[in-house]
Amino acid sequence: PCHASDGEILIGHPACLSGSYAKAGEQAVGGIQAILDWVNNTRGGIAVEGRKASLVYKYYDCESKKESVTSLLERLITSDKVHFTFAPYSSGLTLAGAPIAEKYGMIYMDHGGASDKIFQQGFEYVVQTIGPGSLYHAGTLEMVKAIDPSAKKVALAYADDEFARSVMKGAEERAAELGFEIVFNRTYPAKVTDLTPLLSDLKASNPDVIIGGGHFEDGQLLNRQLADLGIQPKLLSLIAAATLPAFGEALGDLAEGVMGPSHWEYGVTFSEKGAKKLGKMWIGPNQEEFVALFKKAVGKDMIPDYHAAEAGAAVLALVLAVEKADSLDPDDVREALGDLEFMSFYGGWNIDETGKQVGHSMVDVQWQKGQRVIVWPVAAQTGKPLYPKPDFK
Amino acid sequence: MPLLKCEHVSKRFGGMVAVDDVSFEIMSGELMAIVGPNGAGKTTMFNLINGVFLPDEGHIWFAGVDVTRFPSYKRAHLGMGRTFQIPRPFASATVQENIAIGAMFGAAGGELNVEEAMEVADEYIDLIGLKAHRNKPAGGLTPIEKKLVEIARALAMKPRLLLMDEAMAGMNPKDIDQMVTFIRHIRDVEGIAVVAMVEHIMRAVAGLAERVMVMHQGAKLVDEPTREALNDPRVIEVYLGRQAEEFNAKG
Amino acid sequence: MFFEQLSGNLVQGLILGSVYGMATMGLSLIFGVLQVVNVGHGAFIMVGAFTALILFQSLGVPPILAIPVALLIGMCLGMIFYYGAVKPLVSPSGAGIRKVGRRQLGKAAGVFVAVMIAMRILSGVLDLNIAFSIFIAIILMYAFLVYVYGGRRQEKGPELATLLVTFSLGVILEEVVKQIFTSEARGYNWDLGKLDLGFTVLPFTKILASGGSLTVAVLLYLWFNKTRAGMAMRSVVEDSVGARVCGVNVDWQYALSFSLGIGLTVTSGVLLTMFIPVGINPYMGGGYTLKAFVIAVLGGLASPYGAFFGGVVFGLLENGSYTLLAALPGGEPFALTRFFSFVMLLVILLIRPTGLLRRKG
Amino acid sequence: MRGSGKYLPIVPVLAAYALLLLYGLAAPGKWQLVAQLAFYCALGQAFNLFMGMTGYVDFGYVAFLGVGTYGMAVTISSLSDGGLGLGIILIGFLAAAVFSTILAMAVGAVALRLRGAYFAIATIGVNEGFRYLIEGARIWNGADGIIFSRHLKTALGRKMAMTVSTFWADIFVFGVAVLAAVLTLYYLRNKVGYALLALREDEDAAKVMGIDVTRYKIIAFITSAALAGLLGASGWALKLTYVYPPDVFEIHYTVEAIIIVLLGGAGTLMGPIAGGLIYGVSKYFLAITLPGFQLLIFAPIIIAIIVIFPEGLVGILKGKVHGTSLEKFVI
Amino acid sequence: MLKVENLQSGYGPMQVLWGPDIQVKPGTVTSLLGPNGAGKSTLLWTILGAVRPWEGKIFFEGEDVTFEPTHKKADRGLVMVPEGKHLFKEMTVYENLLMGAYRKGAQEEREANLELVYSLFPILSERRTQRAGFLSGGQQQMVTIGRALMARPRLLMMDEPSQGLAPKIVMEIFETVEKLKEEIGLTILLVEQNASASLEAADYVYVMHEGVIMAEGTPEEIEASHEIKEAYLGI
Ligand SMILES: Nc1ncnc2c1ncn2[C@@H]1O[C@H](COP(=O)(O)OP(=O)(O)OP(=O)(O)O)[C@@H](O)[C@H]1O
Ligand SMILES: Nc1ncnc2c1ncn2[C@@H]1O[C@H](COP(=O)(O)OP(=O)(O)OP(=O)(O)O)[C@@H](O)[C@H]1O
Ligand SMILES: [Mg+2]
Ligand SMILES: [Mg+2]
Repeated sequence: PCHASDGEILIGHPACLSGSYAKAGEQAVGGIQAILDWVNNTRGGIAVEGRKASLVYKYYDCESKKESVTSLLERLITSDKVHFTFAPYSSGLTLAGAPIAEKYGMIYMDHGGASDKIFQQGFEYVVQTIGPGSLYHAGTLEMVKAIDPSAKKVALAYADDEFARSVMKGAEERAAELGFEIVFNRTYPAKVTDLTPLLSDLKASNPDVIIGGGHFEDGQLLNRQLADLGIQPKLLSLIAAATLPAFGEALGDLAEGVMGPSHWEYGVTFSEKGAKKLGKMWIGPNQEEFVALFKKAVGKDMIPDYHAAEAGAAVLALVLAVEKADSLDPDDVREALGDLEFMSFYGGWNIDETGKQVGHSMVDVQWQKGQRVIVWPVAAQTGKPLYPKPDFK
Repeated sequence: MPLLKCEHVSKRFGGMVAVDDVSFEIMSGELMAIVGPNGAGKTTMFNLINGVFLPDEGHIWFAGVDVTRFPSYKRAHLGMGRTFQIPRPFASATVQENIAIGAMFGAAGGELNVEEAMEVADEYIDLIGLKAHRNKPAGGLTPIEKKLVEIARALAMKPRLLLMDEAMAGMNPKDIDQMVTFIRHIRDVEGIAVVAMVEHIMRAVAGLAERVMVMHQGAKLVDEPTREALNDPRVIEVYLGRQAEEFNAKG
Repeated sequence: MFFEQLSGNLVQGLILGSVYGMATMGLSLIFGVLQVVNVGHGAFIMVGAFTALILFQSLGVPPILAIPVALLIGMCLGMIFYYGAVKPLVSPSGAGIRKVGRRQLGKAAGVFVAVMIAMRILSGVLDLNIAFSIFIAIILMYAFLVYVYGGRRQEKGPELATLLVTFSLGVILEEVVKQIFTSEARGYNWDLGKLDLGFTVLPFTKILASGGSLTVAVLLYLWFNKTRAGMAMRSVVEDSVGARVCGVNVDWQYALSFSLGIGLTVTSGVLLTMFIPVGINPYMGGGYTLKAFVIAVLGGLASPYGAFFGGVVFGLLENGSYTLLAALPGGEPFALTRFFSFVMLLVILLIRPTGLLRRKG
Repeated sequence: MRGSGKYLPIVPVLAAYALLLLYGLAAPGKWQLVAQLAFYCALGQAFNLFMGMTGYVDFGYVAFLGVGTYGMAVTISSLSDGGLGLGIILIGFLAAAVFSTILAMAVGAVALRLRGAYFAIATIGVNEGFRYLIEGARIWNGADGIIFSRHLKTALGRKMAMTVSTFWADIFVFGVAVLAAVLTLYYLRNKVGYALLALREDEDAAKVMGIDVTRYKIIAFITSAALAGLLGASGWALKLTYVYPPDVFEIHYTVEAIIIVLLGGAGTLMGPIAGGLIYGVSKYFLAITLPGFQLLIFAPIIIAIIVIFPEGLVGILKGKVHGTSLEKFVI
Repeated sequence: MLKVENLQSGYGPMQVLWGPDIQVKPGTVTSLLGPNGAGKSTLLWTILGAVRPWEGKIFFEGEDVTFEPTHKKADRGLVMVPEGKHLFKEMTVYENLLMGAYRKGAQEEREANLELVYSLFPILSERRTQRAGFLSGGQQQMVTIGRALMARPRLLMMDEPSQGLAPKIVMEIFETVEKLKEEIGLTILLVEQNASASLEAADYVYVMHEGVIMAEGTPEEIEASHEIKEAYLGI
């Protein structure tokens, strides 16, 4: 599959539309479709091998299951003859498809597998857009140190899985560097429904800062039960939960002041101008446009979250790489991706030689009066941090 | 040496003593019946002999081995076969397979492979006259046919002691007589089985048993040759009642 | 400190356990009467959770008042599912499909095609997507088969087959709810204040949830043991032939207990959200199904109030053991509490192979 | 049933697998589909060996696949520098079989004393408990799992590692399926099969017939578990080159196994193949034509099939060929 | 009281009843005899509605009840003592008896009936709080009969009530049957293997074989016919 013969470039995706990752999967599909719309209709396609080609998106539902990933991926590659493939959501499923992509020498865009370990396996065609887990809390802790040098005690309470562990390991190292003291460091099983015993234990350590979470459901639960038990930290930061719009809806007042690191957020002000200032290449719709395209794509009044943004940004990376390589040959495109550095609504994009994302930095988001406000880094701020966080009622 | 020997066997359920210090013996080749009023502990005694329950006190010897704590499959290997009060053939297996299972795993077991066991089964099918049903699932048979299959299955185990719990309940007198003849025939001709049975049908008891043990309230009341036992006033009092006259009148 | 935490966790475990127990009673009831293991149990809990959520968020109905609504919804669902899918497999008097030949299947396929065409025409008006029309057409085709050719099959279907049916019913509920509400995790916020015990804090909603569970358990116990209708249902459990000759309408008792079991399960979904009012999503039931299975076995499987008891034991074990396991060096105490409670399950089953409350038969 | 004819039913089984394999080799780009179907068939076949023959449902069955996966993963990730070449895979399979057998013996000793639903649910406890033990005690990296694609490449070279993951692993899955079928038939035709038949029908009566029921249950249980271990080692470990505990101790796979076996017909030899193919093909087809809606369509279809054909498809077939010359091929 | 015309039924594809006609007059004991597998139990189950009639008619007290469901018939006072016990094993003896009075119309006289049952089977009174499953076979049979009496039946159908009972009790059961007939005017349809006892108790006898009625008459007539006794009754 090397030529855009009939002017179409096919992107194949074994998406997760049902099963445990359905939510993230739906977002990713919407994000990809939104950017496709932009590339084909606003940008006018992709210039490759002397002609304009448009993007076509082909996706199946892998049900969030590893067996289906391999067969659907192979079908996309061999029967549908797609030119590029996207990985399903999560590190595990990304890994499940990797051997097939490698076998066929197919570019495999990882937009939802944050594990650093994927890139230690010697895969040649896996390219990451989501940032590695270890960097999530760097900013958060810097923020605390900057605002409140007296806050010392940090508690970590998080889901026992590969992703949350790598995030928390990063946080732990960062905390040590910045002179914090880790007073509590415990995990809970991934699909937990009651955290009370863990939180009673945490309460005893009387922390200033609580960092935790892992997924959306347990993040909600953690917040809720901290409130139930009357634990009042000065800062509460939850990964993969607090940044999503539904978080505030679900928790109402209890979300006030809760923070979370995010790859992207509705409200981040990356712009073409900003990119120019930094001397970076810019591509893609601006944020408002992206949100509008996303809503059109999913046919619902739904705000895109970072799952959508990541997947969309991965499409943009492909567009630039194809044009740069002026070829659809996976090896050429892979090389071009390796050299690529750009900015988009999603922020910076740049990978290292293993394919791992290193050019993207995160923002910290905080719920303030029912709105999500970007409070850190200062450069991206849309509002001042609320610190210490107001007590739970 | 007796084939089966029970010594001071007792079994309690909660506070109630179902079998109370019972001792008795069965000799090889003997036809013996256990009778007694309802709730006297006969079935419980049976289950103790057979290993479905373990006794709280006392000892049981079978074929010279102390089997008191043996699980029932080990007793079967020593040559103990039984039928159930309500027949329990393996419903989805054919008649032939049912009987072959007995041959495969019973006292004869260990030596027979599947093919040989099937052949043995065919012999017993002829014996009980169920040839027409050989390849039918046992679940589809009439109750009486099920009973026959169950007896054949127990016999195919080549038991030295055959235990039958109310095998003739629900049969009409003609069938009972046939069954009595059949079992006597097995004992005499095949020479394998000693039968101990629990029965309430006097026609069967009188026709088959040489000796009768009568139980009452868990304990042994009488253990004598059939005629004497059934004429014992205590037995008439607690068990036979008015039917004793009828029975004695007949023979 | 240690004891303060331990007692805090035990109190929390007790409260949680009572809700767990409530969430298991429906499972036990259905198993006890119909010998059906409801593998889709969690999906019904999910329906209850959504009932509470929707009533509270869009109508402002406090969850405690959602209980009768949930019971009603659950019983209706139970009736529909019983007559539609479960009865053909379990009912001794047989309402299964007598015998499916080519002709019947042909006609059913005709119904399918007709419905598809109708939906195609209607889809412009109703704004249904294609998948949903196929779904409805399949259901109608199936209903056609069951009701038109539903006959007098006497032999019982293999009991295992009901596993597939209940599993699929759960999947259908999950998928339908997903289509309507998306797979977003939701929550609501019903605040009644808290009770501070010193060593732990209990929101009144939790206490209310636990009290509600206890009330339901007691009512169920009384109903089963003291009323004529409850005795009738028990008699069906014991011996359906015997019940029949006593004049009990056995088929109806089956339907009723299935529907009551589902009703209780949906209701428990409401109580669970009072306990944990977040994370409400179409797939939330899976974890509860596993727990309910274990609790049901602890309590003796066929006994609904045994299930309640089992739930309390399980809650105490799960929460109480944390404090002990956290005192051990290394390891992750929370995951180990799960390990510990499952080990306890096995130990209990070794000592009492038929659960805590069930006598050996 | 006498003589040489008694193993005839293996013929259609082997033919079915051979056809499936040939299709995969011949049709371009269908290999992974065929591999997925083979996985479902093998899963059903191995599960059926215990469930179909004893009537006991092991809800925790997936735990054996899980430890098998770990057996392979641990072997490869710790011995990759040993210069063992392809031998490492052999050792991996051995480890998988040993791990799953040991777990089966431990579980069997406890759970096989229980009956009916108590057994089924106790085994769920085993699966969940084992998973949380691995996570909680941080055994084999705990929840971090093992990602060993790199190790496989070190041990076998990049090219070979890729071929193993995308081709040989699937061939091994076929091997497990065939092995399971052969063992099933062998058991069915020998004393084990009759003992299991008896205990499935009436455990107490079986005991009285002289059948050491525990022993025969354990035999079937361990065989079935060891096959599951091998299946995990090939279909999951070698193929996907990573293992996360929540992924391999996921109870959903047990449910899938039950669906496959029942769709095909429990206790039959061909059933798991029929069930696996129907299950796999319908899911694949629906995932492609109606992505996101496939379960909504699939679930009512399952209900319809099971209500209309409660004995499963091969169960129906058995009834149809009864009394014809084909009878001796179908069980 | 009960009239059955040309009744046909069976299980699945297998037909068992091939059109027997029988009649039961009020206040009598009607006995149904026949070899094993003749279809006697099937006839009772079909009358009760637990086995679906294929053809024919069933009239109870003049009304056509052919397709009425079992519980409706029970409400009319059509009560059965089934073969094979079928009592509620986990319930106490007392609860079992209470269940007997479940049908409409039996509730009011519950206490009186209980007295009657306890006087017939004193052992049940002793064991009233015991679980029925732990009783001996014969004691369970007593519970089953007692339970049926608790329903205050208009027509009592007894399927082999003496099975598994000690000879002394068998006699008592037959005495009870006669007593019930005489004292409370109960109508009874009796199926028994114990032909001689059954003939003694009956007012009228049907002999059934392979699903059809081969002979009928008063006990004396049947007693007198050697062919019938030889061929169908085995005495
Ligand atoms: N599992 C049990 N638990 C409690 N009590 C029991 C149990 N089995 C039997 N019993 C009691 O033990 C006594 C003896 O019962 P058993 O069944 O041995 O009597 P039986 O002599 O066989 O009577 P029948 O002739 O009526 O069958 C009875 O009173 C019965 O209630
Ligand atoms: N539930 C059932 N399913 C299928 N066949 C049955 C069922 N019950 C009875 N049969 C069959 O129906 C026929 C008549 O049986 P039925 O029990 O009515 O005879 P019966 O005259 O009562 O015999 P018995 O004296 O042994 O009680 C028999 O061939 C029997 O195998
Ligand atoms: Mg007895
Ligand atoms: Mg009968």
